[in-house]
Amino acid sequence: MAVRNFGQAIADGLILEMERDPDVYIVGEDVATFPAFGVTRACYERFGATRVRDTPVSETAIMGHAVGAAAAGLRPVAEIMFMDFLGIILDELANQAAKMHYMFGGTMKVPLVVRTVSGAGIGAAAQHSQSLEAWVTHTPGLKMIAPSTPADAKGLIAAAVRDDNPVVFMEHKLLYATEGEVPDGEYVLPIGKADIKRAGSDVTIVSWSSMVQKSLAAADLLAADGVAAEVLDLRTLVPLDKDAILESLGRTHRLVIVHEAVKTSGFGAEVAAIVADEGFDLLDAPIKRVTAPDTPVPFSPVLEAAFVPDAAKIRAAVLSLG
Amino acid sequence: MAVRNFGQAIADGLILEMERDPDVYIVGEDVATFPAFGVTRACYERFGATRVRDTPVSETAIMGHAVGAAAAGLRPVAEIMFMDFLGIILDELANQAAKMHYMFGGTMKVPLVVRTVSGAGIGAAAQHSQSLEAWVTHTPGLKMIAPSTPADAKGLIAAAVRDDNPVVFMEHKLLYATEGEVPDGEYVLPIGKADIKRAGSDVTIVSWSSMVQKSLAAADLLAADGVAAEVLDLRTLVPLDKDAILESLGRTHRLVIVHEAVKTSGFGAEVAAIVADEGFDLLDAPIKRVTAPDTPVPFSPVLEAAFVPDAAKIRAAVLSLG
Amino acid sequence: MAVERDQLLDMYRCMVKIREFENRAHDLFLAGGLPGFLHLYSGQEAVAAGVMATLRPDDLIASTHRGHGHVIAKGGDVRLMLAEILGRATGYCKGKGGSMHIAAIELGILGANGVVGASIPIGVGAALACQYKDGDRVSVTFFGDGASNRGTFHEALNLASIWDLPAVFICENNLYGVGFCQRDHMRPCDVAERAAGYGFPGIVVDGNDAEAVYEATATAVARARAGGGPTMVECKTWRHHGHFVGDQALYRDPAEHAEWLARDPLLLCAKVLASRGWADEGALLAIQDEIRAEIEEAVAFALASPQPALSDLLTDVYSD
Amino acid sequence: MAVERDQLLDMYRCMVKIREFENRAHDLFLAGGLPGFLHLYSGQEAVAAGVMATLRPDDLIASTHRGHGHVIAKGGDVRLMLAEILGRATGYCKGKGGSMHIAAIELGILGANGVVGASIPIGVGAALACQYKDGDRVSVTFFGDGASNRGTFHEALNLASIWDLPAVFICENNLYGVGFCQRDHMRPCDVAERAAGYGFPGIVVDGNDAEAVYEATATAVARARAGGGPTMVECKTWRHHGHFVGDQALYRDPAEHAEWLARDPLLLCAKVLASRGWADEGALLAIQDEIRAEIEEAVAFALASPQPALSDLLTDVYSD
Ligand SMILES: Cc1ncc(C[n+]2csc(CCOP(=O)(O)OP(=O)(O)O)c2C)c(N)n1
Ligand SMILES: Cc1ncc(C[n+]2csc(CCOP(=O)(O)OP(=O)(O)O)c2C)c(N)n1
Ligand SMILES: [Mg+2]
Ligand SMILES: [Mg+2]
Repeated sequence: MAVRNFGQAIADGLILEMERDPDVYIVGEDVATFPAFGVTRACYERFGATRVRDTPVSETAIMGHAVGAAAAGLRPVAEIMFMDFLGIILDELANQAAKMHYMFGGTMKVPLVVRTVSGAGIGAAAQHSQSLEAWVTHTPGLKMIAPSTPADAKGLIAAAVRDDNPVVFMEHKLLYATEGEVPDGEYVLPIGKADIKRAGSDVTIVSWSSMVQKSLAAADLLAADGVAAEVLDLRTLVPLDKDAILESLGRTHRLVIVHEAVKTSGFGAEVAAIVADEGFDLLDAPIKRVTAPDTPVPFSPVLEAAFVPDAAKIRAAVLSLG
Repeated sequence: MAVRNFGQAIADGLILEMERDPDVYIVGEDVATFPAFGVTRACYERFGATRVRDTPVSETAIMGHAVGAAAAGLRPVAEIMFMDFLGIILDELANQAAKMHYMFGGTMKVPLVVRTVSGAGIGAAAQHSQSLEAWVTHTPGLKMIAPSTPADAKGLIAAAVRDDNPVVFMEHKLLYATEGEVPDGEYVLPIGKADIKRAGSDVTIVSWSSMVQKSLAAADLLAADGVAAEVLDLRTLVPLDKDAILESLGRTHRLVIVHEAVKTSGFGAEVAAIVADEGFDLLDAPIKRVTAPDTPVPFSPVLEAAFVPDAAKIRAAVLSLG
Repeated sequence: MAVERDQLLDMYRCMVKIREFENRAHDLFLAGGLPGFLHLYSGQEAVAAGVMATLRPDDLIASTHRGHGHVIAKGGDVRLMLAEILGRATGYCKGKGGSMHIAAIELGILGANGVVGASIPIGVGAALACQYKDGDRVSVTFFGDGASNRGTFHEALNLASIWDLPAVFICENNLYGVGFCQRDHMRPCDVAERAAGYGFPGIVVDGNDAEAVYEATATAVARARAGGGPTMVECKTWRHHGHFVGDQALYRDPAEHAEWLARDPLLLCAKVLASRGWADEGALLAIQDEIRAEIEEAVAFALASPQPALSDLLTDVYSD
Repeated sequence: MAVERDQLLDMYRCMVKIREFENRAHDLFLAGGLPGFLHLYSGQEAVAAGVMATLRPDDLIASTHRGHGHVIAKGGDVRLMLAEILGRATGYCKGKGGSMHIAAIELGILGANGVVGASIPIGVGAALACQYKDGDRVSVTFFGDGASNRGTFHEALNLASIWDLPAVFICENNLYGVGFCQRDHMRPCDVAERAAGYGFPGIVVDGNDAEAVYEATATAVARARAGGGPTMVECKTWRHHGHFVGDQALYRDPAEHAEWLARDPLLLCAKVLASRGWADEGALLAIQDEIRAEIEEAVAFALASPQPALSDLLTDVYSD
């Protein structure tokens, strides 16, 4: 075990996979010479320009060529610099990559990873700060991963690269500098397994990505209130570890869902809807969602801070359950 | 009142709006000379090529130029031939049109309508049959309309054209041929008001677009089972008529949500999540969703028929509530 | 790269096969047997036949909504194709794809495509795979005049250019995108003029002349195999039918239509074969008979094939 | 269209204003006062000044992430701009937009834009509005060399062409898109070569020479006003700083950087003014002093401005 930050852990995982499989290559804007958040710099230094490929400002071609390359036997790891640009690539991702296996009757595989940077917090404003995982989760054929710790990031990026399906891998920009113990060498986590980041018996807080950290902070506050909160980190949204949610709820009977995406049609709605059906009898209280409001991300730091859910809001939601 | 089909009713509404306001124009692929579902033919015959404008196969430019035209004082009604192509225009729609009013501090208006054709049922397969309203509802700044009858279509297309915001107007391809009484002359419905299409006291069935017809058929079956189902047609998803849902539920205490979109992260999840929070105490049973499965739309007519929710499935879901 | 007797005869045979296939599909559609949209390739056969004659089995192609001709010319089995467009379990995609989504990776066919212009970056990605995996395979991308106005065209051609990919771009300019005439939907006279914007050659050929298509494409393919980068070959052609079955194509000038029908690629090819003494009328009729029998057999196979099982609805969403 | 004394002096004044504004913004950022990304326009001033000098107040512009220069040259109030990039309630967008999203519809500014290439179809739509509403207004769209590889560029330029829109496309080719050199991210030497693919003229000018920019743009604007359709003007230029504040631009050749610094557009313009006897050193210094004072006043205004109220978070999502 070594202490690595989130970005390093992803780079470590990518390098191991690139060593293992020569068909894995990295592609995107400035991934080689000037990577926006630095992640792929080490990959470029190690593997050079054939396997870490800079592209023009052409997101559609980044995604579209990756589909063709994957269908023809390579394993692209494409970087879309900001998740906000998903709208530029969604046809290639959702109409091509996601559907080819099904449309072609299971005869073709499209093993590719889209790494992309989400989230508010640095004053990057409305077009560089979004969390758009729900567009992805509404697309059968895609997998959706959103880790919250360096160790999970390393283990899940490896799993994403090995997966034979198109996988979207969301990296919150505020997580890059966070540090943690990360297993050395090859480390692969299963896709589709949630993780209890803190055990508790009074309420289940379900979240993912950077909101896990906020939920843990809220759990600290709640402990002082005498409430034992369980923090369940979904890690993968598709496939979803429904059993883990229902199981936790079977112990706590109260559910709060936390995400940074805007509220309406966020993935929290799906979690709530599943529980309101399959876990209805387990519930002792309404299901609460703590999310960003239904607005674009504001530039002003004051407004941006109010936009992003924080520990105080999560605590208040839990306490509102009585 | 005259009997009009769904497509004619939309054309009627558009023609009235174009007469009222010379800044309204229609734009899209083949809208003038060979409209895919015929809707804009009458508009072209009436107003000619300046106001009904054919474009190349360039969805990004259709949407993107509409944003600029709207910001500069026109009122475009853009047609995106199939809703499946939303992924091509989502950056222009969600990052530009939807956000400009907010990002620019309320100083700019972007009054435009995107008309687009949704739904399975004609063997058009995975890339020409989707219902993608949930991508839209997850984007603050957009309104989302999905009518189910000719009269609602006429009244809501007029409202959409008059609205000062970007509005997505979804037309299910199987609805075009359906007929109904439509008020003559100017007819404008408020955006954001649901409509009880059939009253009932035992269960609330919430749906929109073509699934309203299936829900009504299910209500007929259920009547024979001795169950009085209320069918609530949302008509507008954003803004959502939450009060109408909660009010109906206050009478029925049971909720089934029906949509043709795939289940995971469909708009039904949002309705369920709202009710599981704000209507929790009204519920006597789990919330059921009747939706397409989480698969691409299959081509085979046999499989396609199994993909789309039908009255039998809706009935079964209602009866499962006990 | 001159064409030899056997090559031209093979191209002719291929064109007949496409034509007969499309005629039969047309019949089936009109008889109500086919669901969905059917975009017939009839009239453009010389493009598929001429291009594919330059390729090896291990080369890759990316196709369009008007893809039957490409699939047949690349070696597609007409039985599995007909079964697919009839939605049967025995089809290339188990009936899940249909006419717009036939693929056969084992033949190097990366799929027809319902999204206009979507084939182009896919073909470019396949070209990267060819380059990356060494060897000298090439990737050929088909698209229409209409598709050349999509952003995908621009981004993908630029990428292919700066990466020197072994990519050949075949623009089938049938002069219309649905009802929109090419001289109105873009200002340049030829789509091939756009290649200059990416810094590689663009050439224009008579797309109804299989030999001309072959020769231009062979040069482009040789260049790509040798590491010389992409080429665009624009084939001027004409679809005999409407945009899809059901469209009367009233937006086209009947006189222009008649002129193009007189230049039917099968007729032109037959004339060349005869004038060179490479095949007499009897030989050509024999080919036609033979192919008709093959297609009839395929129709019978497809019609006798089972529908997919309901459980197939939920399979093949993910690969594991 | 030769430039007269007052015009060139106005352009010079405009360039100084942009430069001083950017210098001050740079300071504020380094001092930790500015949130977000800051893309400085310094070095490209001759483009904004030269282009905008050809426009009327009622003409429209669509701008980019590197938009401060455009906004200032189109008449933007530096007080409201600085307040905006400081996120204050008094800013052009009430602090909700920031540096990448300054807009001022009353000045014909349709907005800076955080999405590279997104300005292009927006500018084309604005051009349609100009044509549709009669009159002879034009719409000018700014974009970088990098943006010319986006699909939006292709689709929008084609649309502008076939509709004969009064659109002028200004490509600010500063030779880099972030760290990717233009000669590597596309094969043609000039972005302007791509205009031929849409059937309208593309011309290349020295983007550091305000007079040259003015003259080329004036011709393009006159053509557009007269109904002659679009033109692309490519301005070769150089950004003095990194891609954004914080980027050291180590990917650029220091010698090339030095050459371009020696061709600073403000210096070049000052030389011309002096050589023609249009302004002596004292006059130019006076301009600089005057503008520095204006910028300082604007900084003071912005810094003294209140933060948005928390309730502003939820307003302006919809217009009613
Ligand atoms: C992105 C997209 N836009 C629109 C359509 C509807 N459509 C199907 S074919 C077609 C015209 C294509 O023209 P072209 O590329 O010339 O091919 P052709 O049909 O002439 O073979 C259109 C607009 C589509 N399938 N995909
Ligand atoms: C669609 C999109 N892709 C990527 C980015 C990240 N990005 C911001 S500026 C830039 C480079 C743009 O280059 P160019 O158009 O030449 O403008 P310049 O920065 O040189 O002024 C990139 C890639 C973005 N903002 N938008
Ligand atoms: Mg065509
Ligand atoms: Mg640049």
